[in-house]
Amino acid sequence: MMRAAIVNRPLDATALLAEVASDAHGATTLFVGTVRNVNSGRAVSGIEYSAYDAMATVELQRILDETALRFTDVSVVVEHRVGTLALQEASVIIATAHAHRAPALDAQRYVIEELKKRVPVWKREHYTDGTREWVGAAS
Amino acid sequence: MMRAAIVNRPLDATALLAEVASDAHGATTLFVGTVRNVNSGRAVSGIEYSAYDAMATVELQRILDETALRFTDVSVVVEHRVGTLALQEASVIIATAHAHRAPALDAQRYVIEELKKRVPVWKREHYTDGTREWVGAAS
Amino acid sequence: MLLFASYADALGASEIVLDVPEGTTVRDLVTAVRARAPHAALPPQPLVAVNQAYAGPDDVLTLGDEVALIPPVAGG
Amino acid sequence: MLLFASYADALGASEIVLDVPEGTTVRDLVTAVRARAPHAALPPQPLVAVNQAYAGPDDVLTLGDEVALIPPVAGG
Repeated sequence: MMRAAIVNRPLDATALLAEVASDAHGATTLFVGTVRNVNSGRAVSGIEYSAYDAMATVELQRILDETALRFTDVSVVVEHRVGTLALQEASVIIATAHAHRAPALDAQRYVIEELKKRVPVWKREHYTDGTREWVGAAS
Repeated sequence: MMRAAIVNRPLDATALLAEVASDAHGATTLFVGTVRNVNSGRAVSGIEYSAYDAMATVELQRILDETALRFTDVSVVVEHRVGTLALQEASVIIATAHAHRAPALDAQRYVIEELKKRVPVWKREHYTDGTREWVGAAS
Repeated sequence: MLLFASYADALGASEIVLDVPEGTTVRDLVTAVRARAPHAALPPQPLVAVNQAYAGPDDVLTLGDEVALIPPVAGG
Repeated sequence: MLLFASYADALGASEIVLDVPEGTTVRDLVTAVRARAPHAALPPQPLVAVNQAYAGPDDVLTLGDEVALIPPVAGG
């Protein structure tokens, strides 16, 4: 089970856990990225995520292909949400599962680290003072 | 939020995720250990978990204390189930959360590795051929 | 050429059309974008994707390629 | 002394009472267990917990201590 998607609806951790479930697995992991209330000392009220949808989906799929090669028989499902998210809402969820815990955990780490580096998704933070700013952009 | 327990009821991943949730967190992880259908080449039908309950709770708490020192401001909830579990049922769930992903992931790894080494819990596998065997015991 | 996020804001469009000669490289294209929008604050070597994959500065563009200028990614 | 899992099976009880003199160490106690159950297959240095914490072989026991013989753990 390997699936990647960019979606514009709320993410469902329980559904992703169920998707990787199998009685051949002994270990399942979840990584959930959520909108937090502060960044670089500024009070955040929400984050607007946007993506180069077509490429983001393809790049996520490339990451899953690499993950499958590195961790034989691992299952991974990853969804990244776009749109405007409130505090505590999930922007990304990665579920991994494997017979053993080391590959399940290593795959989880690999996917989130590569996603952060390569997947064309951007965020514009909305601050409680009414201003907005692209995160990570040269400005 | 730091909590550890040995319980004899089904584990609830959603409840543990909710327990560590906070809008100060940007990253949440879950580790779920489940009963798988094969071990060392033998077909497993279920696993009977038992614990030295009082010490297991204390040892889990010690691990959480160490985790709190290593990863400042991390939240961790861990529950280990005892009793007889069917295939795919969860024996252990660890939820961690932190402002940033690295400490959330590192804490997850630390807790499961230490739990495996130190927490006095034992399992007797039940095989589809009707036999049972303690796992890891000198025999 | 597709533009996203801070680059779309900086260039005031989510897509721009550039007339480039045959044999144009990714590097040439970035130079053309700078010429067209001299006040847009682009980094020294902005990331470029060609047909939804990251491209190097010496990669040569072909008619019909889907080209995109990729701001620093910030997913997760 | 509390016994669990495979050790409880091997010694046929979940708790055994051993009469030991003052100054008895964890090592002495393990020797006493072996003497009492010579056919139980214990490893060379079984883990022992005293008052719900792992103890070393030279730790000295005190009246009222909760002592347990800990089989190889297999949680998770």
